[in-house]
Amino acid sequence: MLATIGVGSVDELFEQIPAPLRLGRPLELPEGMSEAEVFERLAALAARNADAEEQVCFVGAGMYDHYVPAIVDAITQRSEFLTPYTPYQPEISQGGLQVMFEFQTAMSELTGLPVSNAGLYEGPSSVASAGYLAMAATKRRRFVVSRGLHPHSRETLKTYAVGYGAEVVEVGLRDGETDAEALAAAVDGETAAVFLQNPNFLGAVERVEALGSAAKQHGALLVVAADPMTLGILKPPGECGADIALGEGQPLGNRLDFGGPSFGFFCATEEQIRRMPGRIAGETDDVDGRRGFVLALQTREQHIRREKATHNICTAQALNALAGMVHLAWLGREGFRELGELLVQRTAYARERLAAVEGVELLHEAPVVREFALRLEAPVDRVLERCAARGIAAGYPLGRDYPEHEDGLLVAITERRTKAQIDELAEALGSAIQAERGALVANSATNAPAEQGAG
Amino acid sequence: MLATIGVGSVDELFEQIPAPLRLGRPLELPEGMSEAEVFERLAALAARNADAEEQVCFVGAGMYDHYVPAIVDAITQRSEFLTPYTPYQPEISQGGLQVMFEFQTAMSELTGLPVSNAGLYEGPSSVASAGYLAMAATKRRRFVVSRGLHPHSRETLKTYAVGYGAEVVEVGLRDGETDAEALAAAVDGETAAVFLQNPNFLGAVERVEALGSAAKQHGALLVVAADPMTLGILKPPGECGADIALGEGQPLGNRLDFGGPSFGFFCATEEQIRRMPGRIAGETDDVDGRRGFVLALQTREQHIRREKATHNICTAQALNALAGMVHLAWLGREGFRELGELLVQRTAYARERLAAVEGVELLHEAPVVREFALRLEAPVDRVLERCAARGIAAGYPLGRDYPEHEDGLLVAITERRTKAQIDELAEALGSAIQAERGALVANSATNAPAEQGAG
Amino acid sequence: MAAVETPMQRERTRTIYEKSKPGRRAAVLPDAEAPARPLEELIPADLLRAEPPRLPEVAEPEIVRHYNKLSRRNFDLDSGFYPLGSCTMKHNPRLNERVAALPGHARLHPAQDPKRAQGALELMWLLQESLGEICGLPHVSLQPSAGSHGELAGLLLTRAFHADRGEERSKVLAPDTSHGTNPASVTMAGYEVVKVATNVRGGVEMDDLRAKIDEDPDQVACLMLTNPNTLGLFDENIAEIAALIHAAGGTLYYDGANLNAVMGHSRPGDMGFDIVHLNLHKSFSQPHGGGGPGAGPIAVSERIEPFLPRPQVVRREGDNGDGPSFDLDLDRPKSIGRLRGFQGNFGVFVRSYAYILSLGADGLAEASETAVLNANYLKARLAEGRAADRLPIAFDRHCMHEFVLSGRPMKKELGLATLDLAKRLLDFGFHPPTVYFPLLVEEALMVEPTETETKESLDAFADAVEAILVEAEEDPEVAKQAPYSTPVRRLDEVKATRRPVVRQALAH
Amino acid sequence: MAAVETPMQRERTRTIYEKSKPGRRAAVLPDAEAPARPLEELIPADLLRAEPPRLPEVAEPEIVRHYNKLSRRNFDLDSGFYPLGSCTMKHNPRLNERVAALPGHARLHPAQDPKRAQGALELMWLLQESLGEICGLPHVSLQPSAGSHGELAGLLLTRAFHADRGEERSKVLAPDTSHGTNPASVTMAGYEVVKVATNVRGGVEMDDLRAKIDEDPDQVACLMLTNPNTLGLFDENIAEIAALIHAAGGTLYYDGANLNAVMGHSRPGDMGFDIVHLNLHKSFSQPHGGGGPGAGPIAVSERIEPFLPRPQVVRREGDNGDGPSFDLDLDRPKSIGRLRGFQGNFGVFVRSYAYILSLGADGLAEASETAVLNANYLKARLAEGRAADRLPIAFDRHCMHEFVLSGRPMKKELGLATLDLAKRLLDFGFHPPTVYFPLLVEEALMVEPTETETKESLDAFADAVEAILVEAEEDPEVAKQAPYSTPVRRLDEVKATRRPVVRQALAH
Ligand SMILES: Cc1ncc(COP(=O)(O)O)c(C=O)c1O
Ligand SMILES: Cc1ncc(COP(=O)(O)O)c(C=O)c1O
Repeated sequence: MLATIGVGSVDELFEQIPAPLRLGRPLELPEGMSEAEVFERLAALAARNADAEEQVCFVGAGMYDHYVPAIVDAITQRSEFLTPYTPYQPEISQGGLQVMFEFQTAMSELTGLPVSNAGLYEGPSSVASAGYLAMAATKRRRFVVSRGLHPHSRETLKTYAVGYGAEVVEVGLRDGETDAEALAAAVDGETAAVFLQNPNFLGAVERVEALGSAAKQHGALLVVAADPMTLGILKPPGECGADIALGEGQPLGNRLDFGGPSFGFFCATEEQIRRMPGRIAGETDDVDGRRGFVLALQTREQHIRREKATHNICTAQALNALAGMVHLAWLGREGFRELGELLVQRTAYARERLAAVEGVELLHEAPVVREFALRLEAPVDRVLERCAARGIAAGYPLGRDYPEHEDGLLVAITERRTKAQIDELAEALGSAIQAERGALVANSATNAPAEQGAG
Repeated sequence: MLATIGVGSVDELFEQIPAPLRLGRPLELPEGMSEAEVFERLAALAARNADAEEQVCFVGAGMYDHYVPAIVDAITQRSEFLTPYTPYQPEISQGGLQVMFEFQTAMSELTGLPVSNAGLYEGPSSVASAGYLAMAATKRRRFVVSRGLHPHSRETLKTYAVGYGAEVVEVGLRDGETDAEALAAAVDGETAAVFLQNPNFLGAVERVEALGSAAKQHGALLVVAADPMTLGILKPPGECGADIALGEGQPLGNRLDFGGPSFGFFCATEEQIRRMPGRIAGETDDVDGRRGFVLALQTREQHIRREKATHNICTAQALNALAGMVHLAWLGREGFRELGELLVQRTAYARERLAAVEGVELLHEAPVVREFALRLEAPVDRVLERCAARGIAAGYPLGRDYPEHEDGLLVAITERRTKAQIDELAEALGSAIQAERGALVANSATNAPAEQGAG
Repeated sequence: MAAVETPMQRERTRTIYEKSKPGRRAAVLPDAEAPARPLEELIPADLLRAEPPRLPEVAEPEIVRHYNKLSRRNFDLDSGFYPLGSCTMKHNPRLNERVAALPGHARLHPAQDPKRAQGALELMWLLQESLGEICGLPHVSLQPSAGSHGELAGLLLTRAFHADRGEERSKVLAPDTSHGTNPASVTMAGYEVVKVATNVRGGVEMDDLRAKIDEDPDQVACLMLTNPNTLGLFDENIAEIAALIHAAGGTLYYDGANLNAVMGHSRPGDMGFDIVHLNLHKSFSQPHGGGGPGAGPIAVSERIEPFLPRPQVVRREGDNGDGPSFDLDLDRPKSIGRLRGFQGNFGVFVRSYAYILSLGADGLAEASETAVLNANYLKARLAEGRAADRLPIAFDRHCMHEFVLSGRPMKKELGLATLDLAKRLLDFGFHPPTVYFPLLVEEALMVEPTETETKESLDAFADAVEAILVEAEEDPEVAKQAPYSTPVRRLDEVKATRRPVVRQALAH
Repeated sequence: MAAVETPMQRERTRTIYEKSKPGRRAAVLPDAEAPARPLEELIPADLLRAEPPRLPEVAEPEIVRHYNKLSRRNFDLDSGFYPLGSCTMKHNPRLNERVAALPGHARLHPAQDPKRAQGALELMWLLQESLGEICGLPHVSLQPSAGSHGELAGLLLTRAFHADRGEERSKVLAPDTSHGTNPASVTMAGYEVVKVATNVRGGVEMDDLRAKIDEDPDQVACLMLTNPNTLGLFDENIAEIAALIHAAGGTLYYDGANLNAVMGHSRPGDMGFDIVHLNLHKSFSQPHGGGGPGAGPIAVSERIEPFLPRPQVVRREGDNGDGPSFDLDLDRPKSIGRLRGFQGNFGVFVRSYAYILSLGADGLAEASETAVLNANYLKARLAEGRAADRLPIAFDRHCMHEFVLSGRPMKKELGLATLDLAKRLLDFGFHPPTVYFPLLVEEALMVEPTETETKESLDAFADAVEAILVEAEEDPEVAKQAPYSTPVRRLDEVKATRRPVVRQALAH
């Protein structure tokens, strides 16, 4: 090969790099390893994580321990889906393009909005993208955001806003729900968009339609972040006046993966179609009249419009969106609704069961679907330690993000959490709280088992 | 659909079953379960097995804890290989048929024999099939079998022999190797075949050529059972005068699976080609002259010849043979030899290291490749208990099959067994033996940890 | 027809050996971590191999491409309708692959101390219990590796059973409709096959059966039967048949390949059978893998139990309060012994047990109902069209899970052999039915849709058959030259057997 | 050409919704195990959905068939050569999929207490360290989800960096060869793009750069560069460029999409860059998944570190003798904040770390060597044939890992546009190179073979290009109408944008 090129060595080819910029030493990294050794090494690291097999997982906060059906892996692991690039050559990418089209259809159905893209990175950055769209659509630079919106979404929106230059105003919660009056007061003629989440971060089902009216009045867009698993039973954002509905797609066919990769979904009204971020597949036909699919509306995109693009996204999360689509097809129309109902019923049981525990009370009484907030009469972190030692991840400590709820615990339910496990959680919470109250005794007891939990 | 059939109900269709023979009650089985529940149920059962991840595995005895490269799963799990039936329609089965052809080529290479089939059930039943072939080929009904042949193979051969009416004579071992004189004495003009295993069950590399001469003299077939992983370095059976070379294929690309499914390989001389058991793929071409593959020599098979077939096999283990082929391709010519050498080097280290342990001595001094036999100066089962409690499956207790070796332990090495693990085994064996000798103290100590091991 | 080659036809296939280049490889191995001594020091030189075997030398990317490409040259159950009679090509749930791959199953050594394989042994025991209940027979051995292995086991059990009573019998009766493995197994087990005729209803011809028995009752070792039989028909005389065989002192063997028709509806044990084999790769959803793996467990009656293969999985009640435990019982003096190594195809047991758990009692019964419904619907749909005359049903009654057509008129009237129809079906994207079996039906076409097919696939198949018959009325040559769209077209099978090329010639 | 349709073309595609039948389903769900109360009791009726969403109603076998069938309508990296410039379509080791799927990774909740996610945090820390060493920059954040996300992060870091010194700058310089995401990110970050020209050697035109800086040095926030750039050429003036930008007070941003050319050979940090993004889905073997997922970690210099996104994975030395521990550091007052939820695309980190462990220091350097060798070899092979005149190399020097050809002569002389060549390549079984990028090269064709391709595939590709040029000399129409053998032929993209149909119309 060197002869064909006309050089004596590969080094010659690297001579275009100025000598002082050549590293001239090996990287300070370990030597290469055999496949078996790499496997053992990573298995050893994985063994030091307390995953949902090792600890019964009642943690949610945006990502949930749902059961991912086996066909999702079987299909997403096929080379033909796993290894191609973004479908720039539609003639040889019909599989991926049709999946996008089917996915867009499903997300439009779920959200009740006519336009969906093929997916974005994940939830919070999708919220920030909605802000960018709203600015372009309204030529305004002010966002009014409910504190019921996921803390990560709020922070990400702020990070982006610093860049594209917008102001973010937060509106608090009352009894678990977004404070309607405060919201109405905050929205004005300069407001580009109002951001809500439903169910909100505390699990409460919001009165989206009512809350949204403030946005409508002032010509601001209504952006609703939704948990897709609740859209089988909750009124779709599109029917509540949302201009944009988006969210974290993980509950649909994606594993927890310590937070990613998953996907974000993003749906909007027809008016916004040419301002949408991300890839969009469209139906068309070929020269012989055969039905086919292509990337539509590419005139929005960076590879065509460069600095004038409506967004900078290129590589997104296509494979994760496929997983979501397969999961939805597996559940099917009836199954999807049933799963929603199952979550409501089990969660209602869990909420009552836990509220009845001594030292535990509800943080709010608002209706919920699959997650709810409690108030504990003992330090939350200590209680979590004790539960962890018993092999239970009891929930998400609200103090992490809500100073006003230092005593708050957010508990999530999936179809994997059995009644028996819920009862066990109640038992564990109860005794942990008792122990914590009973001072001294506690201290000695905790640490030891706590370590164990870490293994 | 019922209307088209012209019945009022499905029950009508079952009326052809005489009423008294209809069950008329539900089966006494649990109700159906959701996928998530079935998964949890089976995961709970699996958790009660001490697999090679939970216990460092030095057990061999025919099946070995090799590392199966990830591409083996990726390829064997493709629907196109996983779900079709035996390739009766060659035009739409070229993938599977070509794999068989490639597999046959590889096994011929390994064994040094020109004809290979596409695989049989597994090792021991392949031995029994060789007996059936030998009877047909020699019109004789007497088998001379080395006790170095896997105990399961010997027993399976006897089971089959009762059926097709043959006598099985065993020849003992001396210093770990087949007793050459006893073998020579046992073979006569009525002998259909002589059965050897190389390396034999005690791990010893046999002098196959020398031992086989007895068979040649009397016109008996020489059948050699081989561990395929040793054929990168050991002289192939075909070059040692074997008429048939066969064995357990598990070490090639197949997981342990508590004993199956794996595959058996079966190679022979040209003379035997029309007496071979199992499927054989052959190269040919289609009507346009395109190269293709078909099931060849079907005139041997049950679906054509029925009672005159050379064997009764129909469904075999095609997918497992594919796994074997992919593993061999992954190793490649050099890698396969290197792996053999690696096994020899590590095993030599382990053998010396363990023989140096107080209370341990070599059961035989014969050359070995990847497995060797020890003699322990303490009850083997008790010693194994203690090692198990430390998370080590120390080996296979020879007493199970060789009353003459009640104190024998068979230790196997794979590329997954590191030097560190071998040293740990030495340490564990040593202290276990000391403890067992030190009477009393021992008894109390064992049981508790033993339970743990079972978890 | 298609003068132009399809893309797949155009690319001539090459083997992995033909893609090999010296020095290439995929594997990286750990180093020995031990003093590297010359091999000859450890193993006598004359026992060593001179040259490494000429395995392919290919890097990982090309290996993956090669086998992925080959996979696309296969038609599979997940590609379309696969009505291969007698093979029960039903959907293979992916859940089963997932649970089989759990390390607790996949990396469990078969020689592990039973104390530390309690989960695996309990699973096997639970599967034994389930299969016993499904068959209506109390004792089960999971050991046989496939159906034909189960048949051999059954015949060896029969021999042991008779030997135990001091008898030796030489004949095994089997209907002329029986599957090829039955007579082949009979021969392997050292018996002689006696064919029994089939009556006009497609069942056993009773007079012939009596005659064959009466010839020499003491020599009748066994009758092997499939019920429903390979015509897809349930033999109504089964009770009487059982009585006759038992009166003669023989055993009654049930070839369970067709169990998919009667799960939860009728049980071989209740029909009077002594020994049953099941094909877990048929009725219990183990993927066929292009020719295995499978498993052929056997269920037997009390009188056969003592002879079951060794080892047997047993449940032991826990003493002093602790729960039951499971073990491998090797101490079985009357056992016929082992049929293979270790405990059987455990990975298959995991899949089939997961399948049984998933469906449950009702699900299994419903599966058989749908299988029978689908078969009868497709049979009726075909009878609505040209198939009625060209491809008449061999025995015109309701069928169970499959049915057999005869291509005789089609051949006579259109010059189209069953084989031609089968090959033409390939162009329509279907796997053809089983052809030329059972033997007693001329130009036989054996159709088994299974319960996991939709009405749409059944209709599409019926339409395709109709279309082919119409086409043939105009020009039979089209089908006779078929297929056209497959990766390769009709292959020369005679050549492959006359001058067999069974391996690649490799350069040194 | 091909009048007859290929089998795949013949079967018109249907969506999963068109295969839906009311009442069908795959899922069986556990029962609620709780008193079933009417929903309205728990959630106000006016907040409930009237009708369940019209998701497809299909049973599992048909779902598997549907998506398997769709998969076969994709060309993928495991099907053949995929020289898509700038995308680094290198082999994706399956080991990485296996380790990413371990329950300890796959089922780890992102909000798990760091104390109980030590393995995951250590893996992230180790990956940060490795990437830092590869980039020659001390600090790494893994948070960005892809390259463009990393670019945005880098620009926000630049803004924060300047703000921290009380500056506000408005301009970001970028060469006209830059990738589309660069200018798009600049706009999103609230900056204005200033284009810098390219010189005759394919590098930055220094005079133009100076001019653009001098216009208003205080407004120069950043220069975004790819090196080697999108022409596959290493900019020899990089040191001077860095000096100029730094002198003006701007930051230097490295678009790491082309890192595959220089791993272990040259480091952005040593070139003077302040901020680098890497595409783990390019240089570090994360499969592209048909458009993601990927990850775009950023490596930065000391002066940028304080502004890195939150949270940051940190290593804490263990006190009193116990080993180090790992944690998520949220207390970063100067941080630009979060760019997304939780910790980033962890599953991608696992794959890329496994890749780095597999190759090691030498392996990575060798990978880049082979990538550069392959590119130069293919470039030379093409130059031996008609491509020399019809498809001349845009800048005739040794390239790094990729090179750009211009189809201008081909278009003028044969009337064949680069697009036609690309489409015709599909019939030859190749994925075409990137076309019409970079913009400054007319009829551009951007070829990146990567290190995991064999000489045979490179030769086959060169031969195909030659064959197409020969064919075009006889009859350019053949290529202009291409492709012929793909599942569909050229599609009407204009229609899809003019009258977009972006979802299935569903019946009620
Ligand atoms: C009726 C019948 N009996 C026996 C067998 C043999 O079963 P196996 O292929 O598992 O050996 C089959 C399957 O081919 C069959 O259809
Ligand atoms: C040169 C260059 N820069 C940036 C990007 C954007 O990376 P990503 O697709 O990960 O956002 C790409 C990939 O498309 C690229 O080729």
